[in-house]
Amino acid sequence: MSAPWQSLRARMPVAVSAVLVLIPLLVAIFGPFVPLKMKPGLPYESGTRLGTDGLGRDVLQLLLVGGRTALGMAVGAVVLAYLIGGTIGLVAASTRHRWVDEGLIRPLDVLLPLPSLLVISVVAVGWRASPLAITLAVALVNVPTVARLVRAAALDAASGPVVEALRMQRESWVAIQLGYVGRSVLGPVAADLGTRITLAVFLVASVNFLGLGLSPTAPDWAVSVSRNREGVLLQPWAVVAPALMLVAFTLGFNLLADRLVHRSRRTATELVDR
Amino acid sequence: GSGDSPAAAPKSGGRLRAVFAGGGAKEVLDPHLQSLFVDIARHKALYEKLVELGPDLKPVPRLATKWEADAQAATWRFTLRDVTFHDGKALTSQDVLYSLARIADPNAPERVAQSSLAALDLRRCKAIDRRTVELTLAAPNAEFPALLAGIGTQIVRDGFKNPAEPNGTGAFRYSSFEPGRSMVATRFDDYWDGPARIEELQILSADAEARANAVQGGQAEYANEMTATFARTAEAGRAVKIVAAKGSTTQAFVMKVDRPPFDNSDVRLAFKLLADRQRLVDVVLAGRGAVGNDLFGKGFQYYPADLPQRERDVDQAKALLKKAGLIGKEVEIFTSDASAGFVEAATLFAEQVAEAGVKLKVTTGSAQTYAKDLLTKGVIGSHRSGAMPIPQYITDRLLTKSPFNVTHWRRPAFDAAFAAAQVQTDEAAREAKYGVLQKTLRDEGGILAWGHPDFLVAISPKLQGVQAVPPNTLDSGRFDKVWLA
Amino acid sequence: MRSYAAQRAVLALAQLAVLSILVFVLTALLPGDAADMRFTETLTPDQVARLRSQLGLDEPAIERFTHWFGNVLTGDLGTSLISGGPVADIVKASVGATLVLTLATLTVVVPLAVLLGLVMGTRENGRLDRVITSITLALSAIPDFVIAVVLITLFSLKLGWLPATWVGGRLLTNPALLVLPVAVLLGRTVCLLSRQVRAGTINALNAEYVVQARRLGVPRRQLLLRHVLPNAAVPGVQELARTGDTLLGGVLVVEAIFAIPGFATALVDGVETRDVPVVQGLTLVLAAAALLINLAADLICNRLVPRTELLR
Amino acid sequence: MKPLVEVRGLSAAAGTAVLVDGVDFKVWPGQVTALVGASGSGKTTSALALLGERGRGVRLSGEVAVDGVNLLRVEAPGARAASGGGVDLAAAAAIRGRVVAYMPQHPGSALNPARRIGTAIGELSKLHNHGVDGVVEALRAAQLPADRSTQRRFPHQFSGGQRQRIALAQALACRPKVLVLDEPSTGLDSITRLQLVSELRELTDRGLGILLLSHDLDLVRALAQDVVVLDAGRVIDAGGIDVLPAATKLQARPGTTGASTPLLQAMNLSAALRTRGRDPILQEVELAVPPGSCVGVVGRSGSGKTTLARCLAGLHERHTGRITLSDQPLPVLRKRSAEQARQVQYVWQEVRGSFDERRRVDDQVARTAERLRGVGPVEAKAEAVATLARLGVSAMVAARPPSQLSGGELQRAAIARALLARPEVLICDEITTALDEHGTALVVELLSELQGSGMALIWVSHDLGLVAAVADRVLVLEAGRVVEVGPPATVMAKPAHETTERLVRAARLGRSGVGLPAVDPGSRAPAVPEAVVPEEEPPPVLTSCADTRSEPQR
Ligand SMILES: Nc1ncnc2c1ncn2[C@@H]1O[C@H](COP(=O)(O)OP(=O)(O)OP(=O)(O)O)[C@@H](O)[C@H]1O
Ligand SMILES: Nc1ncnc2c1ncn2[C@@H]1O[C@H](COP(=O)(O)OP(=O)(O)OP(=O)(O)O)[C@@H](O)[C@H]1O
Ligand SMILES: [Mg+2]
Ligand SMILES: [Mg+2]
Ligand code: NI
Repeated sequence: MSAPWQSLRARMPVAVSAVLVLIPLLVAIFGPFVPLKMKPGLPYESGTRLGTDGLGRDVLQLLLVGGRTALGMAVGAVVLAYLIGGTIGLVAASTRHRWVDEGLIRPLDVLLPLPSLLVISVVAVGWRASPLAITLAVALVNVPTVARLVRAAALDAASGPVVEALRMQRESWVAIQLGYVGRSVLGPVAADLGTRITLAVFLVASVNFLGLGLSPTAPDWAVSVSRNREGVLLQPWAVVAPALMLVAFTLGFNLLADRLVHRSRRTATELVDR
Repeated sequence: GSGDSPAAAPKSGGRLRAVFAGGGAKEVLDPHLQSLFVDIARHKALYEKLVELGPDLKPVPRLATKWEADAQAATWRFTLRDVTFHDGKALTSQDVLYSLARIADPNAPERVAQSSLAALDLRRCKAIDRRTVELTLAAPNAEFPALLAGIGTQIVRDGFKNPAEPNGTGAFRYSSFEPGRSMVATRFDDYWDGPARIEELQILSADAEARANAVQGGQAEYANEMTATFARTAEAGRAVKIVAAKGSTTQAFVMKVDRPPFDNSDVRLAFKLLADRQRLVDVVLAGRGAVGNDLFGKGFQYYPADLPQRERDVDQAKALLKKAGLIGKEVEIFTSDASAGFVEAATLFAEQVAEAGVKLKVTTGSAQTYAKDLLTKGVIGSHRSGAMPIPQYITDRLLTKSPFNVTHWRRPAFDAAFAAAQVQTDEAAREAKYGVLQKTLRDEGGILAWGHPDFLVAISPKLQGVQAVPPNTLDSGRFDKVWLA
Repeated sequence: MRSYAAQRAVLALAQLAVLSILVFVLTALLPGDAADMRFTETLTPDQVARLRSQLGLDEPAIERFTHWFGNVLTGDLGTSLISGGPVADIVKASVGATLVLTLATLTVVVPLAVLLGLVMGTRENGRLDRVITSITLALSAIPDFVIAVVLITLFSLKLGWLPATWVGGRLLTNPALLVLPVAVLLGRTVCLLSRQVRAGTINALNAEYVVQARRLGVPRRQLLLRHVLPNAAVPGVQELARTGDTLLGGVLVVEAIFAIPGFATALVDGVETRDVPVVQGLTLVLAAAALLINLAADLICNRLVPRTELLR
Repeated sequence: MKPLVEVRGLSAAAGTAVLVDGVDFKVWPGQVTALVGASGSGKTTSALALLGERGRGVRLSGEVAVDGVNLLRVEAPGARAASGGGVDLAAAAAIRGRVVAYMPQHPGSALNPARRIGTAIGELSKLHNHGVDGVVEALRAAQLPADRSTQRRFPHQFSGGQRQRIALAQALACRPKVLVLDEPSTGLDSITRLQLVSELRELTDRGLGILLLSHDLDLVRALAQDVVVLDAGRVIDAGGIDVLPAATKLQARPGTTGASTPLLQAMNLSAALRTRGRDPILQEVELAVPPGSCVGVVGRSGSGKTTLARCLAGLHERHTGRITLSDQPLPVLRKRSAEQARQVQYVWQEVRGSFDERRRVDDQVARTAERLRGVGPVEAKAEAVATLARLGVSAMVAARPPSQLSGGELQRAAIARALLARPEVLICDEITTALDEHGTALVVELLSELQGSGMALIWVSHDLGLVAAVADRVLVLEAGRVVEVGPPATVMAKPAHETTERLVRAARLGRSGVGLPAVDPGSRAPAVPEAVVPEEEPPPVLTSCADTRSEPQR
């Protein structure tokens, strides 16, 4: 086999996963700017393009508009969870004061057995149809786990001689945290991120599915899937198209995270006899 | 509707599983507490009322064989049917008086019929003999029999205390109950209207999707309250049949007539003119319903069918809005997903209003507190109403003292005219007076009733004898006349 | 060891106490109360107001909480504001179905995940690994409700092999009821778990002690079962403990679709109807279960690999 | 007698690079064959070939006959590469454990943490001996107690030295004919090393053939009958122990008793693992370091040497007592001023762990000058490169990330990193363990030069010879307490404390005339009459790290 072909084959999985992630992502970001107006029709018509949904709206147009909330809420929640939980974890791991560590981690331990379902349903019931509230709730339920994960990973790094050496060189706290500890945490974080984003996407989708989340007319992908599933036999695209978007995103993201984690770890499987 | 195969002779026996929308822990066995369709169906199987409502919401005799009022419609005499309770005791006047007293018990505020039967002066009610009872009203009311047909007015045995041991006169005997899941009842062989054909009745709770799956998968023979989309899908296959009661409930937008901009009747009219009712029906109700004419109860007794159908007129609406200075302004519409189609209708209506240059912003509130919130919050909101007699609707929602006056329609003249109609014992004269009142409402009121969705029930093709009637009427959710082929 | 268990127990009790305050505050934040929930077309504002005072909902929140808390300490979970029945009964009635569902899922998931994880781990980046990874990932990337709709359409409505809902069914007489719900719950859990087992396997395979065992001539099967698996299981067990919560989210969807009268449904119903004692009771039980599971996971991990640190 | 292992023309190649080139050696029953050579000369690669094992992408060729079976496939030149990298997998699988047992360089991590040692050893024993349980025998042979309670313990419940012996027991439980030991003495103190030697002697007496890979020439002298010297993958010499270079003699310094004012002083220093003094590991240590002097710290493994060093460096915070620098109290590192941080620098024992895997080594070294002395990045880099060059690490090597440096290079980079602070006090913790003779010489040379200009040194090492040669005073630690202090010559010649005496005696391993003690190492009675040392002359003590002729390949 020729070398270019081999390298192409080696890059295939990365390329495929990247494409899988990018399509929904680009649609989510730029979709709303695509000028595409169609006169509303009747429910579940299977005319041109992707037909209409249960409200007679153009499925293609909904698809373009619906990514923002679907991905935005999940990704936003995970980013937020990492911003809050990650900082707590880093601080708890790097502090030299036991009480700071305890003071940060113990309250989260209390939150840990709090069923995320309860938090989400309370928020969803109390602040119905507010994307912000749902994002915050999903972020909130993820904070304790993220904080513990980051803390454990950072503790490994922060208690090691490298940090001692950096302190011996009098590097600033921020430089140590960002330059070394943070980077050491990236490996476990990348591994975690894949599943966490998937779970967040589904948590948001489930909330919407159960009618606890966004307004039923929102063009959100998950809402579309859940709202139109009744009419899936009448006009499958209204369900299939947004579902494909969600699946492509989570699948691609996981595959990508997988590759990243794989890269960052040296393997020694060659020792295993096949 | 169904039951249209008279050739097939009714068969006896078998088990019928009927699925209704569930209410979880809210479901009750006490017949005086009901508020959900599933409770109503269960109680209907076990208990009966003095009076029931016919398909046009007109009172029909049930446990009372007949009734007559005095000239003022203040004192009513009901003759009871000769029936027995499940425990073998015969129905007496005392049972009726006990039941009414139980409903009115001030220590049990959750007894639902309490407010509708508030006019009853219990101290002056009495048993004339074993089978005649005289009921006296503090406020005379010619529609009193219809009130006795309302929700939560079942007749229980004298001394009935424990709702967990039901004892009624209904076609089925209680055997077990799990709130949120099921009630099982068996045929009552001594039922006065002829014993039921089915042997065992299970009334189950499940949400829409599970109901659809159950009836399609052959795990239930009857599924209540189905969606239009389901009906459309199901009709394509052969697994289930759809029984549709035409236009039995009402979907509306309600405008508060005492709050700007809807304190201006021009604006109210303009909004009524802006609604593309056909499109709302086509999209929100998936075509399964009739367009509304800004009045409650299309097809019910006293409905003024002669009033012209309001048509969309954007130009006239624009002119009215311009006069009111509302063009280019934003109005907030308060809705919630408390009921299917609310948000959808509001969203669609917002698009229609936008054509006249007014922005209607859709705000979604909490589903559980929506009914209460709508009374006080916002200027225009989503509203639906189940089937009930038109006078009762007016009493509940359109009088100064009405507990559910969502449009804030408070006009002494209207109240007085309605009161006058209520004491009118002559039905034709009453109908005429109601007609005038309803015309006023249609032209000036705050109710923009855009559609009357069909009430859809899915049944297994084996199930025969199911009537296409609105909910809250005698034949809806009634299982003693159906049979499994 | 004993002091460790005692420490954990005290911590758990404190957690439960704080948690119930938290739950109370959370539910108190919600608009409306249980009496408001009765406000439909049937009860008038006047009736609702009388109901409220009868339920004691017009008392100050602190008073209601201390009253409730005092009762819990004596083992009484109180009565439901909606049905009037004892909360303990509601908990009991709803726990069963969910427990059966979860246990059934786990009995399938755990062996399957271990098997898949081992297969993937031993063939890291081989074709089989990639195939299984892609399939499990793809499965886990499909939302529960989509899988449910597909399975029901296919196996119940089209083929008629399996019951589509629990409506009217009894688990005791019809165990087939479990098949579809478990199948729906399976996907994501298997994916999450098998990936942990895979990672654990890869780590263990690369560990010096496994390399050394192989050098000393331990055959492959024995190597995997006795040397790799216990170590590889550790992240799996920890993930399993964490999965509980995720699983519950899936259970809710499954309960809704299959009309299973379970725990998750009762919880969400409780929140929707502001039935605070029921929500409190359910959460308490759930949190206690979560704490127990975590403790068990820690102990199991410690048993599998003794040097795993107990606290932290 | 037939050799157990016969290696002929063994070559290993990774791509175009040749790692091992035509190596021949034999292992005889009851004898020890030693492979010696600089780091990276191909010792491990050659030894692993006895198991049919090879690194990723490495191809083996030649002949490796183990017990008469050739493990390598003979391939026609130009034939398509087979999957086994030249190894006959079936043949290799058949000899692993049963014929050849390998003990890797860090045996501690070769024990499965999840398994009781009895079970683990039992498994191997049954596997290779048709179900016979030889656990007790194997444990005894490795000089471990063999009772049930010991067998039921997990690896983490043993000390490092015991773990090493458990690994040995595992290998022995297979009852192999050949035992391969890769660097068995790294990091052992002299007493433990001596115990190891006697254990191995006993095994060869029972007919076992041993292949010993080591840079520890004293160990090789003490054990081996055949020596094969490798350099850059080639055999450059072979024969008896006489092919080894003559032992270098380092002279112990008479030391100073100078009463000059101490620069760094520790008074009544105690340290503990947990808060409030629980689990003490260091007790009431007194230490004074005058400017320009060197204090050596020695002691058995686990005696608290590193802990003492870390207390002084301000890294071990759970300590009590007073530490002063120029009569000013010296707080823990966190609270030190920039100037104080600069003045006291520390070189880690675990060098590899103290470098950030993701940054270039020279950058990391240069940061010291930037942060502590405010030097600009460019000059700092130049300074770093110059210092590294003085220590024998080329700029090209230093430009790589730490994982691509050999242990010795990294150790020198760590020294450079500390020196760039121009410290007043440098604390060195085992800084020559990975260095060969040449490298050690470079380090010693630079440090003594700096000492001349006033820098004080604290030198922690298990290498008594080296410490004696560089230190002005020697401190002997035992179980966290100072048991002896004095000038090196006195401490080496007339050890006052029993521990010192045993350390000194054991360090003379492999010197001609020094026999092996036929003793239970735990017994307190000194059992080696030859160890009596002339009173007058300070005894020449060998460094345990002395090696070969070429630089490491990197
Ligand atoms: N998989 C590999 N690919 C390429 N080069 C390798 C590989 N494994 C080892 N080498 C190189 O082969 C040479 C010999 O390595 P080996 O481990 O045998 O040395 P050694 O003599 O045991 O050294 P040490 O004393 O440091 O243990 C080194 O230069 C090393 O960098
Ligand atoms: N984190 C720790 N946990 C448990 N024990 C520890 C820890 N750190 C040090 N010790 C113990 O403290 C004692 C002193 O350790 P220290 O590292 O100072 O020894 P050392 O003299 O430097 O030994 P070596 O020559 O092996 O480096 C040892 O017994 C060691 O087991
Ligand atoms: Mg080596
Ligand atoms: Mg040390
Ligand atoms: Ni050495």
